[in-house]
Amino acid sequence: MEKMNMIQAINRALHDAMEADDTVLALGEEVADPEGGGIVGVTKGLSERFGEDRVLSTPISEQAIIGSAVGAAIGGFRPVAELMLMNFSTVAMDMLVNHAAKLRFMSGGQTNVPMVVRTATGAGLGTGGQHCDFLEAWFAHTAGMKVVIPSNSSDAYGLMRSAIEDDDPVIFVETIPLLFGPMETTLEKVPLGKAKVVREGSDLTIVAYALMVHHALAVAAELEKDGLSVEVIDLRTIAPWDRETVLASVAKTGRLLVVHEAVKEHGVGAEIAAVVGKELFGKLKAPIDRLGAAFCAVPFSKPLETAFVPNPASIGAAARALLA
Amino acid sequence: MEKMNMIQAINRALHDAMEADDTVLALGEEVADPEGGGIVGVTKGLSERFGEDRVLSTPISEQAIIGSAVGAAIGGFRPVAELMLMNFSTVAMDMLVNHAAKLRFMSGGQTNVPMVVRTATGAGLGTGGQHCDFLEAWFAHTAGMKVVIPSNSSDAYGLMRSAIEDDDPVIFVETIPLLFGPMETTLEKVPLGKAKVVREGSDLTIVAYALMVHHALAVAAELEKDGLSVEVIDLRTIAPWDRETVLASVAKTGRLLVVHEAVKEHGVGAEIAAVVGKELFGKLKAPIDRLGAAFCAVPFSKPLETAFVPNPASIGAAARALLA
Amino acid sequence: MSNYPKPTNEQLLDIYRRAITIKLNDERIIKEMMSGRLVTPYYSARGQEIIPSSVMPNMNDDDYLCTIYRGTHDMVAKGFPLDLMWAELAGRVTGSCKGKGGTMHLTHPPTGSMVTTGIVGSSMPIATGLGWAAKLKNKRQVALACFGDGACNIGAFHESLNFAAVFNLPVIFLCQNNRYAEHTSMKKSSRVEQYSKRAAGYGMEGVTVNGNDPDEMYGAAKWAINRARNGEGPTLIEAMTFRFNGHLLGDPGHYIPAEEMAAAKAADPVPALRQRLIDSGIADGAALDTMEAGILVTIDAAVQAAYAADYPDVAELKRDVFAHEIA
Amino acid sequence: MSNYPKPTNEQLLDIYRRAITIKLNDERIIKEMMSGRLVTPYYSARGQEIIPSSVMPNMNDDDYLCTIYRGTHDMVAKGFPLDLMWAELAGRVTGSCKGKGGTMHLTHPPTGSMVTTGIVGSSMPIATGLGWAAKLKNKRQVALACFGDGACNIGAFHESLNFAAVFNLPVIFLCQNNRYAEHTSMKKSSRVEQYSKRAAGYGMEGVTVNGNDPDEMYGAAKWAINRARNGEGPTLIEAMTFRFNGHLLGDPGHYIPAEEMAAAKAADPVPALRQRLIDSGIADGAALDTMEAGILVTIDAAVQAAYAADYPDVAELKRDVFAHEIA
Ligand SMILES: Cc1ncc(C[n+]2csc(CCOP(=O)(O)OP(=O)(O)O)c2C)c(N)n1
Ligand SMILES: Cc1ncc(C[n+]2csc(CCOP(=O)(O)OP(=O)(O)O)c2C)c(N)n1
Ligand SMILES: [Mg+2]
Ligand SMILES: [Mg+2]
Repeated sequence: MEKMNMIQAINRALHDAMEADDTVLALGEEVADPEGGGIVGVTKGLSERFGEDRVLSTPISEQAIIGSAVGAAIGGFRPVAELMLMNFSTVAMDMLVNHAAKLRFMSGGQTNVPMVVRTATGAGLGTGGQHCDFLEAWFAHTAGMKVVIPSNSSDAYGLMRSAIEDDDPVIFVETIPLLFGPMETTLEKVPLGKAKVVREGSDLTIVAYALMVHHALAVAAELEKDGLSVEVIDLRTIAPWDRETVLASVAKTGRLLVVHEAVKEHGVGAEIAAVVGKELFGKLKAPIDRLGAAFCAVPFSKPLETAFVPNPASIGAAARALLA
Repeated sequence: MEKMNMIQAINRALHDAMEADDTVLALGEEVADPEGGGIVGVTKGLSERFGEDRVLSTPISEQAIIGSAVGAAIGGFRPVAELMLMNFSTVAMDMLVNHAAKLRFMSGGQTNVPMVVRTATGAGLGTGGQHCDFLEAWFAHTAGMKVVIPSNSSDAYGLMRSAIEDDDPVIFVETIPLLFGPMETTLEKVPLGKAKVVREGSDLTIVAYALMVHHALAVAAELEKDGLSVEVIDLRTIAPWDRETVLASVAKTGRLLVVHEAVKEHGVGAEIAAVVGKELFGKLKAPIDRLGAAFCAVPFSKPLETAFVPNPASIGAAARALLA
Repeated sequence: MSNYPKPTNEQLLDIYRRAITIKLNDERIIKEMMSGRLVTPYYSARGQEIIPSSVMPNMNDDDYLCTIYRGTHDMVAKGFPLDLMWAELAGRVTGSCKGKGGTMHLTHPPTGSMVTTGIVGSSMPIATGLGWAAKLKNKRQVALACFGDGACNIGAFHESLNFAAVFNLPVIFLCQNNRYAEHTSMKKSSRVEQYSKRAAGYGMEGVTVNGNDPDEMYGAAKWAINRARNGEGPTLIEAMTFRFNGHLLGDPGHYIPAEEMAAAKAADPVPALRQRLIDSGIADGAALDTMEAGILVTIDAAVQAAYAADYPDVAELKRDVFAHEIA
Repeated sequence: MSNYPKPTNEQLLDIYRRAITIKLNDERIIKEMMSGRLVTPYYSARGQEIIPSSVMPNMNDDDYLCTIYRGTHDMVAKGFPLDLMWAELAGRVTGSCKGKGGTMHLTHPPTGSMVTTGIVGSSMPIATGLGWAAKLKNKRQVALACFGDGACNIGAFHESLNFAAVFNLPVIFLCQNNRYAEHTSMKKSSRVEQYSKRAAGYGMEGVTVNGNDPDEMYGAAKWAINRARNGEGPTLIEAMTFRFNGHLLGDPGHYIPAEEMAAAKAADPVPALRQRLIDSGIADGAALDTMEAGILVTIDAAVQAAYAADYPDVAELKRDVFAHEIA
């Protein structure tokens, strides 16, 4: 096992995928090496190794970026397009939602769109209201689109490899505050659609993804000191999500807390709560609770930004309340 | 009371609002009279009465349409912008989400964005995968944005008047299959954020909006014959939704079915189910159920399109199952 | 423009064959709709037939087409099988898209109809990507994006043209300028008289031609397509034309001055080409009659077969959402 | 270009005052960041000062400005109070936006800073709407949209320019072309050398000027602003310039050829203007020293006051989401 941060792991996945399959392409603003191989280097080395025909540094034209990926995909390639930040998906929603996600269905299966959209987001860096939204619920609500959000380097590598090989469009979200820390990394493919029980427990299930997995683990360790046993599930694939793993866990623990960084209202946690609440009706020991960002734009000022996102304290409090 | 269809009611609301307040404007593709006053006539007569300075027929440029509305709004006006169909919001998401919804918060309250975005949608006319999605969940997930979807002419008039007077951006959804039928219409303002109990009942609450309200009422009448008493709530404002009314009703009936035309997964029904499930934990007589469109693009072929959306038969079956 | 390559007599006949097929097919669609047997939104391209009929003889099956809701003419000219088209219009499982796409999303990759979109402007970014695919495959393929005059004012136009120019992609951007976007005259949507002027802003070739003139249209298309095949990059062609049946079938066209419509109809390019073929001795009337009768038979067979076919099963809602059927 | 109005000596001095304020303010921001006292993403406009300093003397407080993340120079030149700006940069409740917007969303309507956006291109559609508002109010107000070279390739540029042209709105589209968009050279983003060429495609006036030359910049701005005030419609001005500190503070600028950077810095326009004022006898060095010392005092006071102020209360998360506080 090597020590890698998520940037290196994704970079490695892109290298390995492009090496393994000539039809894998990359495009986006600054992704080629003359422009630095990506703002933080996720695509570094790709254009030097595979050429500037397969790796395009594009103008600032997100509709053309995603549209070109859609076109290349139905033309037989497997493009990996970058939307530098998730908020910029707002200028490419037509291509993502009306086209990438729907062309297979609307063509009756004649065209498939095997593309990956890499995008980054996450609060904590003071970038304010337009640079760090988590918008995965929009795409989970869009039939035909898959969404993946890894919380560690191994999953980042493994999910990226699977996303590229998948015949459907996948949004791959890179959580900025998680990108830089090196960790032991396994370079193996990880299947889409499979959650991972990252800590076993018997009293409460916390379903989380991205940074929130780390917070949940910290809370679980903390609660253990008080004899409270928390199971933590890293959802990893947000759409389609792994109902079996979640339902099995909650059937065991009887309690569920869903935590994500996206705004709580109408977030992914609502769907999970609705499904679990229905499937396990009468078998729960406590109401299902959800935590998410506050219902506002991401604030700039540090104390506000800190309070905006769930943190170990707020997660711990919610967990304890469910266990009381 | 006059008999009006929804087109006439909204048209009347726009006339009355523009008459009452010089700062009310209208813009969008074809909205002025030389172009017909809107594809189905919702904005008919406005440009003739108020001039082509206040009523703009624009080029096909949705970013500029919504951006111009945002600019005019922070410049002191109350624009009513049209996005001809809700799917076309995908080409204006940046202006809607990153700007209209957030400028008040990001400016610390210095700028407000009193604008209305009229848009139409709804399956049933064979327009296929890109012309009739219900996307209200995206906007409900966006802090700062309000969403209104009337089911009848009186509410259409009354909610439009309130939406225009509101100091926040409001998406106003016109359900195409409901536009054409004349009905008794009250010309009074209807407050945003207030649901309406359209039929009282004691055994089951159905929360619905738009066309689904009519289906729910038909089901309620049907079930009454079997001695089953169904309460039907027309949500009317989707964001922010009226928790009090919904919770009070479900507290009484003990059972909840949420029905909308949007795709079920990650739809508005998930949020309602999650909130009610938590607030009324232990007090429900049956699991909360949700109905929504199938998880796919809107299909073209008539039998598929019919099966795609909830209908009285599927709603009736779900209701009976909850009451069994 | 005078030095464009001209179509040969045989090619002119081929252009007519395509154009009359489009026209007869369109008339049959309208007839079926009027009778109530066919129910669909329909955007007739009656009046615009010469454009794709003159362009497509320069394209092969493996050249890509992305077109729009008003696109049956483009697809018929490109060789889209009429039986698959009719079954799709009728929402039958035998349709090219199993009835799931319908009129606005007709697709048939074997003849290069890759995407039909209902979103104004959106044929362009996807065609750009198909152009990238073509360039990478290095087999002299090209990609054609069709769109209307109204689409020239939406962001996707701008991004796509610039993108294709920057990467020197083999894309032909074909604006079918019928002077109206829904009910809005081009005059109210732009201060320029020719959208082809915008090409210069991307360092791209751009021309305006009479789309109803097969010589000009064929020549400009051949020139642009050859440039694309030779790696000389994208071209914007603005083909001037008119639509005779308004925006959506049923549109009374109140916003079109009566003289404008009358003049356009008087210059109906399909009968004009027929007359020219006869006048110049390229074909005689009887031969054309025979050709047309044959086309009508083909169309009729397609219509009958469509109606005779089954509707898709409701289980189709779970198929083609993802590569694997959903549970 | 030679017949643009020229700034008077007094106006030149005013331009310098604005430019040196921007420069000194920028230097202080960087100093505070380096010391760790100020933590924020920061997009320095060092090198671009002459542009807004020459434009804003032609604008009034009630003229509208929409600018971008790289926009403190525009706002300082427009008269944004430094104390409110600093408190906002420091995330304090005394900031113009109560600390909620921050560096990329500085706003101050009393001096016309209506919107600062972090989305490339998005200053333009909103400025277009402010232009519409200005036109309706009929008080000869104008709206200015600032954006970079990279923004000329995004859809919002296209839609906004066409829209403003069609409705003849009093909008000035000011492209501050510093030749790079993040790490991408303009040469790789476009096949045209001047984005102003695109104006012709909208039937709009468009010019490229040396943005670092106060005569040219002042003249072009005055011309365009006067046209807008007189109901003669929008203008695209492309002002050529350079940014000395890379994209985001900390960007090493590896993608910029060393000679290009050296040449730009050698031509630093702010000291050049200072020298010119002295050489031409418009001001003497001592007077300028005094002016600069005064500016430094003002900046320092703003910095100190910012740091002394409170952070906003967490309850602010529930305020300004809607007009009414949420429960
Ligand atoms: C983004 C978007 N906005 C609006 C529409 C509604 N709409 C459908 S066709 C049309 C007019 C398009 O005109 P043009 O591009 O000239 O093509 P034509 O229909 O004349 O062939 C409009 C506005 C749409 N489909 N997509
Ligand atoms: C829609 C969108 N895409 C990408 C970005 C990321 N981004 C921020 S600044 C920038 C470069 C903009 O360059 P330019 O317009 O030349 O302005 P400059 O920064 O040089 O002043 C990019 C790509 C963004 N903010 N918005
Ligand atoms: Mg047209
Ligand atoms: Mg730049």
